[in-house]
Amino acid sequence: MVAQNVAFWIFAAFMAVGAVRVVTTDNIVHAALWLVLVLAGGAAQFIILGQEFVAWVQVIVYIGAVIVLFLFGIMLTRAPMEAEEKLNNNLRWPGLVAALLFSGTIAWAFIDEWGNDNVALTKPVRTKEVGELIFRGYLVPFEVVGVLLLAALIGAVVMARKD
Amino acid sequence: MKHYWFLDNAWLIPLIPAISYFVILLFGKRFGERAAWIGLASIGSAWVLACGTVVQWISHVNASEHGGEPGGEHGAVETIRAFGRSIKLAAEGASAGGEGHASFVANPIIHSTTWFQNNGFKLDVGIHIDGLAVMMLFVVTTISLLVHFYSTEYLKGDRRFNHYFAALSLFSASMLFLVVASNTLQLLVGWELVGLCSFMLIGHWWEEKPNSNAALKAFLTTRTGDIGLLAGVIMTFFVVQRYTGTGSFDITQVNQAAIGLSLDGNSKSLLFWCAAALLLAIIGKSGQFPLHTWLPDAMAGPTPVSALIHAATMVVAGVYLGARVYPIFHEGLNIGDGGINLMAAVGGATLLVGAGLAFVQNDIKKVLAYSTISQLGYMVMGLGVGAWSAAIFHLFTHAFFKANLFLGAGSVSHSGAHHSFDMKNDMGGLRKFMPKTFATFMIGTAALIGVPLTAGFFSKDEILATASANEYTFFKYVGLLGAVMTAAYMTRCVYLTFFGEYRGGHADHGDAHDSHAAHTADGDDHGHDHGHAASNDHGHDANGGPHESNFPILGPLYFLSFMSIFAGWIFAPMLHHIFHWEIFEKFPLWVDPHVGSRGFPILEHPEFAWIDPILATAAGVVGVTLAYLFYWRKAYGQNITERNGALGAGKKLLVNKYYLDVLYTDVIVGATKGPIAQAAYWVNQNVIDNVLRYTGKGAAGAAKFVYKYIDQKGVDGIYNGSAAGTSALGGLSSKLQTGRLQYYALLVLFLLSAVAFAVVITN
Amino acid sequence: MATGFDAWVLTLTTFTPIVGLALVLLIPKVEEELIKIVTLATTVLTLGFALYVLYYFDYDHTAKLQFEVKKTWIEVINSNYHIGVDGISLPMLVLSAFVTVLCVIYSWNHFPEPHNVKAFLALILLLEVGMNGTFIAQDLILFFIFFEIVLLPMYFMIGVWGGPNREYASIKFFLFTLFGSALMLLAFLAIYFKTGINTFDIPDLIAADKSRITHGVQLIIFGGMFLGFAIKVPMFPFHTWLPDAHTEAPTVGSVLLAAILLKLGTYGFIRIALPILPEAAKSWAPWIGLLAVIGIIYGALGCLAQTDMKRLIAFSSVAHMGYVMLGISSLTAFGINAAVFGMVAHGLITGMLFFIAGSVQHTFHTREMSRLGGLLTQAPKMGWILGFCSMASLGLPGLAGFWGEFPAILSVFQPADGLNVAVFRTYMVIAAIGTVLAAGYLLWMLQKVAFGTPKDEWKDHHIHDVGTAEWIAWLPMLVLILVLGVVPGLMFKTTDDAVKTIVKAFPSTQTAPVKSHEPQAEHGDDAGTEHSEGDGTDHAPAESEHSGG
Amino acid sequence: MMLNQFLLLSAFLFGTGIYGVITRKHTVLVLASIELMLVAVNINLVAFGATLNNAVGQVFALFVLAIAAAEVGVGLAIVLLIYRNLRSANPDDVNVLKG
Repeated sequence: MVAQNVAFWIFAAFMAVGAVRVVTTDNIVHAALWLVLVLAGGAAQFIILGQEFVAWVQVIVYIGAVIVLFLFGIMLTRAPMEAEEKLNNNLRWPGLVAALLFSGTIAWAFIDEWGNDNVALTKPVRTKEVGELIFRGYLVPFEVVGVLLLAALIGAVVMARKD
Repeated sequence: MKHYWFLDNAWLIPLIPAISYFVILLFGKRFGERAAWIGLASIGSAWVLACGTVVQWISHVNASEHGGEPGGEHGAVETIRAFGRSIKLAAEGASAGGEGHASFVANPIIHSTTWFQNNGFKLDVGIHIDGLAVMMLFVVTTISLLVHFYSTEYLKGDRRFNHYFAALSLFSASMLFLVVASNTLQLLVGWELVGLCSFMLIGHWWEEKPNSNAALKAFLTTRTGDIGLLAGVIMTFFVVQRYTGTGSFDITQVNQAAIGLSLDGNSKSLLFWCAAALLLAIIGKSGQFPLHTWLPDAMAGPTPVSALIHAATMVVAGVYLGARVYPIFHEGLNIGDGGINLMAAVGGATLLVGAGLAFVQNDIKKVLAYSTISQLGYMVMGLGVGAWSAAIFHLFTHAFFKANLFLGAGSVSHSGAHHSFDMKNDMGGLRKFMPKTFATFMIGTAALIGVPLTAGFFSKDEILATASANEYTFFKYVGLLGAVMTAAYMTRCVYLTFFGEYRGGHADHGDAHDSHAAHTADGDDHGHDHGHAASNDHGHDANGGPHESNFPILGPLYFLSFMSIFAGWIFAPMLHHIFHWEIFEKFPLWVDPHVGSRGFPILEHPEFAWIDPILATAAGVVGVTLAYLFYWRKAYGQNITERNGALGAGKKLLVNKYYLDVLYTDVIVGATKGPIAQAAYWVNQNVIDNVLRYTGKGAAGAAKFVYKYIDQKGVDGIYNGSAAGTSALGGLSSKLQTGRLQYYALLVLFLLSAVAFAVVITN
Repeated sequence: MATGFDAWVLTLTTFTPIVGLALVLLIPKVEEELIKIVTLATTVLTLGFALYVLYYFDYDHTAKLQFEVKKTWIEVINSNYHIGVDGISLPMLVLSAFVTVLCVIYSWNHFPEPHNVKAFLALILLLEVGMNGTFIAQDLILFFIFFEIVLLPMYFMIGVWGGPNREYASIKFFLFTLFGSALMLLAFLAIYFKTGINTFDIPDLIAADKSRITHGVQLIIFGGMFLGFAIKVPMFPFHTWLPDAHTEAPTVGSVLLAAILLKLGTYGFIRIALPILPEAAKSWAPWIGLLAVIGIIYGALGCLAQTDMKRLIAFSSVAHMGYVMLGISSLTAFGINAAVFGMVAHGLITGMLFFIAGSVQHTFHTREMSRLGGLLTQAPKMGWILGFCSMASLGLPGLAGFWGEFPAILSVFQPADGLNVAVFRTYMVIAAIGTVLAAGYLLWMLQKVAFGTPKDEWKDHHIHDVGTAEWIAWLPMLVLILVLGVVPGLMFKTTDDAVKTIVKAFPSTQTAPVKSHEPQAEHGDDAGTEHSEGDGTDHAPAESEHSGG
Repeated sequence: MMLNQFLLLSAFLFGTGIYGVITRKHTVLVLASIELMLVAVNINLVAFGATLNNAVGQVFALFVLAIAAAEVGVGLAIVLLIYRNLRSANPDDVNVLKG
């Protein structure tokens, strides 16, 4: 378990730094790339938790697709590729207060409620189990999500179309 | 018990005009002027039914009296002797009265059906028919019938002829509903509805601002009194609840509970407050001082309406209420104790204030309006001094002679004065042009000032006699003083209207016709077409100079004149003293409640004494004489005797009789007519009215202030301010509504955090 | 539990508009007639279901939940799809379905700018889902969701179709209500966790033993609910969103806002706050009463200062809802019956007044009363209807408004045991004074708008009187105002038993005779509370026999 | 491993996301910040799933992923639309709601 702990803290540190950079850097492309780091860190944490399927989905969907979309978005909006001006507005301090208040509250709640719980993982969760669960227990939500994706797809096309 | 069809089915009486209201309202346009006949037919049928109830009630009373449903709960009566003299005991009444009217029970006819049920409490709607209700049914339907008939001529060609008759029907229905009410809440419903009709009819010609102002003033002033009614009716419910355990508005139960609680002796404060609240309602509705100011203004309505609503029926609703739940007042205000009490004081003050004001009016309808106020003061004072039967009797006679006077004034204005009511400028000498109207008006005046043997004489007399018998000596003199003043101002009024030179010829017809000036609404078809033709008609009439009115106007006047004299003879102790005919004593027998000792205070009728009629007559004579002397001497010098021989002779007689009083004439009458009345009027116009006006203005001002500074700046400011505070905290100068998405997100997240924080804390 | 069609009818009443909404969205925007017809058909169908409920409702057992359905919904938090109607929700449900139909009819040719028929009607349908749902929900989460669904369509209705100041008004409306609902949700969660039975089911929560919760916590939880509902009502210091929202909203929006949305707040009090936390309600009652009477006087003063007709009517809502809240604060069956009646009556009457204000604006393009006048000459029918509604609104007996007002005032003469009688009687007097002020501002408005002669600027205009669509939309409301005024028993009969079960927790002298037949009165906590402080003469021997238990 | 360490990490990420949503001046970056928050949620779900020793957490995380993808798609489309209409991707310029 020690190894896993060590790995966790390393990845966590990467993620924390990455996340902070995402919201503070003045270079918009860098921000997208820092986001990749955070997402990849997330995938790594999933692996540490033994949930491999979601980890790979994270890699494929997020890093593979979403980030590409982001980059497209950046380019299509002709965002400056280098830092020219501050990318943060004058709500920094209230934003910080809100963020701290919220995360502080939930952090306190977490410590208060699950302060002594351990992750009782005995063995990694296999993809087969996930598949069975989805197609047995959560079939309807799964279908609904499918429809949602389709709707989003069509919606995005309709909206972004130039006419 | 025998069944009496008319009494059992008295609910039909309000129902018929109600149906007529809807018929006229919905199909009025189709009928045109014939709508009036629907109203007339409905009120006619109601009148027939009312007469039926009168006949059957009398036979019911007779049957009870002779058929020996014997004397109430005498057994219980003896035991309550110890509780002091605020209750006149039935045993005493039965033995001392000797007349027998307290010694038998004539149960009221009560039928009711459940209206609705709320929390186990059942509210009934129904009829409570007793002598009082029957009397009122007769009065209301009679006057209403006459006024309907009169209006067909008087309002001919009016721009809203149908609406007028619809409103009259609704008024009759509501008033009759009020009269037959079997519980106080039902009474309240009728009470408010008559107020609505009064509003509609005062504001009948609402195109002119003064009319709608008057309508508003009337509604709002009576509504102020209705605060008391709301509170009082609610308290009647709890009076019953305290007595029996379950609350009820039922009038019989309320009366019993009031008497019962008073005997138990521990709920005086509730009874007092209930009586005080209801008294406020009476003050508002019946034009009592200090809320009387609306009544003169209400004369803005058509004259038949003034006669029906603001003289004969609606304004006496307050008196009726007082009579209906009399035990509340009797016990709450300790009326049986003599001396002074709130109700008598209010009545007495009104009596004098109203009479004083009548001196300085130049508008004939306003004289009559103040006179009405004064007479209503008599009635309330009568109730306040324990003269229940006399007050109700005065209500009865007053309805006839005051309606007579109002309709007479209407006739004068309609046919003699180009629709003006200004005595000083548009009238004078009219007795030559319209002798019939003059005769009826004189009879009404005679009844009002209490000329012996007229109706007003007997009723007023009875109040004064009972007042002194019940140890309310002070109020007896107040009443006498009122009689003097009444005689004086009516003399002045008659003089200005019917004697002297005709002063109307100069009036510009265009102005004088404004009340009938058909408003030509451009291009719409909503029933104004009658207006043109008819107003031409009237133009023709008016151009012919003053002339006598025609039958639809005179007919009611004849009938009312008849009643102004003879209505008083059914309660005339003086005549009874002389002739011993039963008819002269019938009114108390028919109308007094005969329900046993626990249902009503015992009503005592004083033994007849010659001193009372003599005093009252003297008061009238003094009043007439003083006014006569004053107006002659001041205004018209010596030659009046040449112009009118009869009055000249009368003058000589009076002068001779009161030779010694000549000295006082100028001083007292002059002072009363001049400074005192002027001062009273000044107070009325400048203080009381101003209190109302400035209260209104103050409320509006306060409202503006509250709205502008507290609502818009203060309360709203707090919200806007707190937002600004948040903004400042965040280094923001923008306002709450920045339109910035992220700002909203920030707000929502703050809120979310706060919620989450609170959830965590509470767990 | 209901079976067969009965089990479905409430669900249908609530969700039929969703189907209509889907259909409307599928129809191209240009087919306005078709959209209108589909919307109308949907709302009429919904009303049909509501009438089915009305017809087959068992009026002998109005306290019982009928057409009840309870299906598992969110198992994790033990929240169920639990719906049903009793005597209190039935009138509100029917009123809601009814008014929506009339609004659609009225809209037929009264579309406000920017005239997007499709979106407008879609929003009305969505609104109806929320409104109907709120009145049938018997589960706190379900209630909350429906309560919130209402928010959005109204926000857009004001924000898009509103008057010149619409953005400000709509944001204000949204933020106020959202703030209230946040606290309300918090209170719901607290209830969930604190009662210890971990359920959101309203009847279960009412029946639950709340002794685990300390009085202080109860007070706080009630306070949360109070804020949520009071903002919606709106009560005195929270009312400022209302005049703005009403003034800016399109006519139909105002009508729905006045007729139904405000009632969600008072309904919440009666359905949730009072029965679940009776102890706290008792402690709060004097304060609720105080705010209610302040609202009555304050709203009336606000009205007197107005020059804008619609704003005046909006302020009058503050005053009238004050009477409703006053009835509730008495915590007696009498008062709550009056409150439910007042809700329905106010919905009809003020709804009608807003309709008229809308038509006046439609005709004259202004609502400034100083520029209006002589409506009775130019459009006599509309003028008469305005007069009728003013009379109803000022509480003329024989019309519906009276039966909300009078019993409410009556009930505070003798509030539930344990409440300070002297304080409540003071409220009674103030409320009675409020009736005079009400007469004042309404008649003043009537005088300015309807009496007199038309102002010069309108002299030559041809003014349309009440049209067909307006007649169809208004007549049922006018008739109902009259019918409920003449036969108030129709409503009281329905609500009475249901209300009685609610006030069981507050022993009052009025319910005392009923209560003494029930076993729990023997060991109830009402011993010794019968002698209230303040007025020593208030309890005669006759009644303490009953209330002693 | 403590459950808490994952939870605290997610709390931190979520807070960072909040900060980003509020402060970023480019709409795409606002979306990126939302992604941060979603990742935080996913970590939570998966950590709880692992603690309870079943796959439910993972399944929910998958759903969240799918929805996130949809959200990004639609979100970016909106961004493009805004950009096309306003020639700016700064959310501050989208102020038609301004009161």
